[in-house]
Amino acid sequence: MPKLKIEDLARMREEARRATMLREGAGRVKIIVHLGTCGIAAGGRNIMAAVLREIEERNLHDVLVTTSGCAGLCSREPMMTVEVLGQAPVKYVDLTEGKVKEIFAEHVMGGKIAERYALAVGSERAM
Amino acid sequence: MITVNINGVERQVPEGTTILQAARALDVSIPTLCYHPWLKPFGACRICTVQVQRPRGYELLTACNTPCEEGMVIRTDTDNVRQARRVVLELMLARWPNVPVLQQLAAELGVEKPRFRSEFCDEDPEACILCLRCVRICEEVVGASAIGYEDRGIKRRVVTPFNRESEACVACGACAQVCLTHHIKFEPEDYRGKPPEFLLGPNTAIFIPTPQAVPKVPRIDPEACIHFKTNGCQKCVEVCEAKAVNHEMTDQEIEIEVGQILLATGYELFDASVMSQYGYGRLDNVYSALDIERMLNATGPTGGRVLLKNGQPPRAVAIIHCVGSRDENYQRYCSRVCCMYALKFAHLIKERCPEAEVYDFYIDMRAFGKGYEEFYSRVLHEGTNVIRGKVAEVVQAGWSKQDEGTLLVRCEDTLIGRFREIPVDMVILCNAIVPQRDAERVARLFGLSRSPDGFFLERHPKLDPVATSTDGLFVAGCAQGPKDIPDSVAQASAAAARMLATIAKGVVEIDPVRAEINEEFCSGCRVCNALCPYSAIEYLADKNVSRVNSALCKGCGTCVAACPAGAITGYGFNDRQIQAELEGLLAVR
Amino acid sequence: MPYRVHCMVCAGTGCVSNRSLDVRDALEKELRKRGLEHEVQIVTTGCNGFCAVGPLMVVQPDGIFYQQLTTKDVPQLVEEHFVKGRPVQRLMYTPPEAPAPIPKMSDIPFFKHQRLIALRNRGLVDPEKIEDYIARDGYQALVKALTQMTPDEIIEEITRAGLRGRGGAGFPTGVKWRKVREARGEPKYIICNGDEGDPGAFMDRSIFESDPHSVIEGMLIGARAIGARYGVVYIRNEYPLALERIQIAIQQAREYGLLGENILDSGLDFDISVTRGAGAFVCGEETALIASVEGRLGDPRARPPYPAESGLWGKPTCINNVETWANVPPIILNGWEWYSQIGTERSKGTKVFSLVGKVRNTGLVEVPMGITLRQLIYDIGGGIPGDKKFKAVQTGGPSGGCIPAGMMDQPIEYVAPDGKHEARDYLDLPIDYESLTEVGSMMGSGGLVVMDEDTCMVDVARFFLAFTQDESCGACAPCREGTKLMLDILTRITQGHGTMDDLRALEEIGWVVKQTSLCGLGKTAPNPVLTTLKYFRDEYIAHIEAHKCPAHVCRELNTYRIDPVICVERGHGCGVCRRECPEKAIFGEKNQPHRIDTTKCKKCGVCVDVCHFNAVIVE
Amino acid sequence: MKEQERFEPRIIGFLCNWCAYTGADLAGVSRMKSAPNVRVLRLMCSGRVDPTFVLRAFQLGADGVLVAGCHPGDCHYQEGNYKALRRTLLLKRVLRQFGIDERRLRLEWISASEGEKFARVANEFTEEIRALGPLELTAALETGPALELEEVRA
Repeated sequence: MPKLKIEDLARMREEARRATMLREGAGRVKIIVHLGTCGIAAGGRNIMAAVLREIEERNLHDVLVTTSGCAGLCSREPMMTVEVLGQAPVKYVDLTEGKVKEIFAEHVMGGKIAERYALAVGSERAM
Repeated sequence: MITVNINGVERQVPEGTTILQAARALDVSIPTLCYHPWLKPFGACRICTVQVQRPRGYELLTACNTPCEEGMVIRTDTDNVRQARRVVLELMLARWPNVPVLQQLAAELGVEKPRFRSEFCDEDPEACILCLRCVRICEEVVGASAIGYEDRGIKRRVVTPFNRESEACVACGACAQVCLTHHIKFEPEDYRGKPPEFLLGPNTAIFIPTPQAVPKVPRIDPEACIHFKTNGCQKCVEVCEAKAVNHEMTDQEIEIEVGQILLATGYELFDASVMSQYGYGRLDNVYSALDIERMLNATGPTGGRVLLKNGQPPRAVAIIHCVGSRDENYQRYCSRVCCMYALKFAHLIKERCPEAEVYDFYIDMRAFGKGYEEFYSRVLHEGTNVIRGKVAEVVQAGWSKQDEGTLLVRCEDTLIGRFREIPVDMVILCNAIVPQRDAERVARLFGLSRSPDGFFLERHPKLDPVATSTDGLFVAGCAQGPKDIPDSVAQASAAAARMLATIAKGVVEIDPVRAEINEEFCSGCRVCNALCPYSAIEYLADKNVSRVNSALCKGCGTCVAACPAGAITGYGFNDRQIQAELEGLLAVR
Repeated sequence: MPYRVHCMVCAGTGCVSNRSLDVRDALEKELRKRGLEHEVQIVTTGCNGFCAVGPLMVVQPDGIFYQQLTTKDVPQLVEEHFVKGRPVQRLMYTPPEAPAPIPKMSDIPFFKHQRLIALRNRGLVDPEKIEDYIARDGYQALVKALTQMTPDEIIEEITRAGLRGRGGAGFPTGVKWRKVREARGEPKYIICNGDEGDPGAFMDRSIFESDPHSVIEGMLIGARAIGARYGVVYIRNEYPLALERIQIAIQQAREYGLLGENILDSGLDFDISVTRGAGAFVCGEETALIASVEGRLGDPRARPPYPAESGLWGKPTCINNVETWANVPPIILNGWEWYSQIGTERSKGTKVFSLVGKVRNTGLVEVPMGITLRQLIYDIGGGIPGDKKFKAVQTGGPSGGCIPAGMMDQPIEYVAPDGKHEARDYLDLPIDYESLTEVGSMMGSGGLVVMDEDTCMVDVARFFLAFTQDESCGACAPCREGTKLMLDILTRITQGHGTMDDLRALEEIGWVVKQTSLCGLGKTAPNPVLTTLKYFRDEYIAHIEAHKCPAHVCRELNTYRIDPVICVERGHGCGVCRRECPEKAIFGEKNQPHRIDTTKCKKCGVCVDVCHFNAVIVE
Repeated sequence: MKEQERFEPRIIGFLCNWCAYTGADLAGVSRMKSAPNVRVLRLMCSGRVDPTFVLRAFQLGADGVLVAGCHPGDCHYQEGNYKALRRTLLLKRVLRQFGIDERRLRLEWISASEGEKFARVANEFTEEIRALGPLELTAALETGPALELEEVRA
């Protein structure tokens, strides 16, 4: 290891921020992928993978991804809820990997809800 | 300087003084146990506890190692202090009830009966009370660090490493000296090879050899002094006001230009152990004359009392003359002095042990000096048994109880013609007087020859007894032959007179006999230069001739005989004189 | 693939001994089986403090707290929580008398009342990875100290913050640093005292195991402030895991150039060496510790000179406790105002206590100074198990004292911060250095032993005194002889041979040992005895006069009797006790009441243990 | 040979002053009987004995020459006796050339205390010379055997 300079410390801190933010449960956006039995059956795992891929590509570290059980709408699976801090959570239904990409760009990054795929706004509190 | 208040008395003390030192300066008494002026304060016993006022109440501190601070208020006599010291002492008495130093302190502090008894109680009055003064002095002052302590808590003990004899110990006895309870003993075993009873004075490292020592000043014994072993200590340097102690001094060889030398190197006593029949060095209570001289001396090991090895006065003493003198196998000459000091011994032993029997074995009683014969008859009247006969041997008696420890002297009593065996407790041998062991070397050093008995040869036994064949070299006393004190003194005065005479004359006449080189004949071959033992002949390079330095030339004539050119004439013994002598000698048939 | 979940598996000594590492391995295998190993990261952390319910795991970011995990629970846990996202109720912590389990760690009362400064990173960082520490603002305080503050400013910051030594004496750290800085002599040393000899205290161990770098950073800042060239971490050899983690941390710090020459190009040269304690309690005392580091026999020496002027190798040395060093970085980073708001008027900041003894939630807690004993024992500790009555609490380990609960009617005078005099009973006493000393105990390292009615105070006093007596170095007479004599007296009392003037002797000897001993060990050894004598004198008298031990702990004083009614009705004279009694002192037939022959009875208590119907009465 | 005509050898004794001469004196003082044939010539040191003196002595009719000095190491002048030893050994060869029997020249170490030794040497030497008979030097000169150079050098 080369001898550290002060700047190196700062850089390392930034790099590791992602992990620690996650550990402290702090984040700007929270995405919940519903993986109840029906969700999984409907391909929820692929949606989860897609979401994670998006995060990786954009190298985000303030987006929290968790899973939850069945939301009750088995017919519209796979589903996910996107909740930007301070705004009402939005539930998206009948997702495909492509849709996930669009939602990510418009809502997660742009902050504008992708109406066309949204089912309902402001259902149960996720945060 | 800082001001402190001890028991109400204000006092200025230098920075860094401990409370104990300040108190002692005000002669306020504070008891101490593990404190020792030479050692760094350690604070093991806590007996020196005193009370120091604090903003919120008081604090009990140990006086020996707490430095004074500005404005400190100290009380050494409050109830708390007394109670603390008393209970600490009771705790120690619980463990070591019979240690005198603790009992004495208990009496002072008013502790009647110790209330507690520890499970590890040790009744021994000389128990170790773990004050660690010994360990500290060995490390801080002696610098040998030979002892330490092991284990912890109640099981702590002072030991040498691994409880084995420590090589680091320099046997200086410092630990024994500072031990409060004499738990550490120090016996000077066979010190420097001589049996302890014949030590010349105390065996501490710095001492005055004997009260009559000349000069009467202390001397350092490098073998016993710690400084030479561990480079530590030097307490003597600190305490000597005159700052006269200097460990760096060593024997120095001083060269003094002198005109005349008096050889008064004295004699040595014949080693009687060589004559095994007398058992000197083998049997107890067989002493040589010098040993008894030492014992009779008031400052000697026994303070003048005549004692056997077991400390009892003897019931019978045998004095044997001519041990090694007048003897074919050892010294054929008579040592002259033995008879008289033998009688002196008889007289003194009679005086100091009135009921003791004294037997004196002689061949011929030579009471030759002035008043000597009268002394001899007086000693006879005092009841000394005198037996004429050379003692054959001295053996250890002792097959029966009452013979225990006695000696049997076997001899033939020539006056009554019978063989006798006399039981005695002590035997005194009158050893012969023999030349000093290094007489050979000294003689050669001075170019002096020795008489057949080994003593230095005087120029003439009758006409010039104190001079030697070498001018300016004189001899006196036993170095020239056995003699007693009156004769030695007479000779010494004679020699001194002779020397002073020469000095008074102011001029030294040198012998006319010496060599001289005739420079015309000298061919500069330089044979004579290397020849001369006194290198009195120097070579003059410019004149290419040699020349004799008349002051150095002793006139031996060796060069005269060796000169190929016959250029050197020896005054007093020149060639023509010798030729004439030859002619004279051979002229008659 | 970035991780979305971090499983913080506790790897403190407590949990590791409960096989938390097996749980981790099972978890790893299960995740790989379910193909989740790239989404869920497993992190082994230091001790979280709640040792009573180990092995435990916290799932972040959800903050779900799982406890008493076994390898068998792992498949269900992975299935439910990680695959389906449904936390498993069964494995959560349910506080006593609480209706339902509490999922979130922050809501659990044991954690809620705590305030973490020294243990700020516990459970959140992997102690063996410096990156984790750096991620949580690690070494930022050092950067600030090196670049924006002069050594004097650092010392000023610590002084104004009011940080005091956490080793037990509570000496103001700022004052100590200033004295060492101004002392003459080079090089200067700083020492981290991790000897922690008190039985029942394990806060230093926990700090080393969960967050070793905070200690290193604290020492670096101290070195800068004092101008010290070398640092020594003195750690008990009985803490193998902590030793390993501090050595790894030091090695990593050296590799990153945070130890050695010209650290962070600031010109500071500083390095740390580790010295292992040889197991002597007395080596917790600073001068004995120095002797031990120098390789000499660990004996304390007289002071002055204090280590600040002449310590290690005769040079100025600053010795602080592990917890004290761990407090330094947060103070420097957040400033002294933030720190001085926490705690009481005279004792600032927080204190780590090891809550042990007769309390439900035994473990390690870091609480702000000023918290009351009641909060500590009941709110955090979860009260006394087995509905036994709370009797007393012992603070400060063998050097501390016992504080009774039962003195309700004799409240003590308490001066509140606003100067109002209040009457409070002991339990509501805010804990800080001065308050504990006033009631005869002391803060000490922070050991807090809760005792219930089944504890015999005389036996407790004897236990603690036996410890200090055995650990006495034996150099000074009062401690060496005094503790031994007091121990013999106490043993006699517990065997029923005590007399009344034994009590006076205990007080007298106790006073002398406390006043005149050379070092801290001796000065505090009598505290347990003196405080139990002061507050529980009646128990001593019971032992002496009535020859009875109220708590039935001192066996020689107990008498055993079988209740005939219970024996027959409930036990039908089963005879289990008759068979098990080693002395064959119990007689009786089937369905008949059994009887104990008191002459033969050796009072071993086996019958009490084997009887299922509690028919044996102990008086 | 009748009593009075018995050949009385004439022996010259070169005695060193410090040892040999004193030894001789001691012999006298101790009343030891020794042959009067040795006619004593005192020199400061045996080193002073010049080979020519010995030759001169033989020439003047001496039948034997005794040179007596201190024991090696005892010499009052340190090394005189060593020089005498060297010269005597060489001189013995020269005597052979002159046809003089080398036993007529004898070197002895006699210390001041060896009076008895001086007497013994004197008696022995006298008998030895008596056995050799008188030294007719002039006759020997003519008839003496001529020595080869090598023999001299050996």
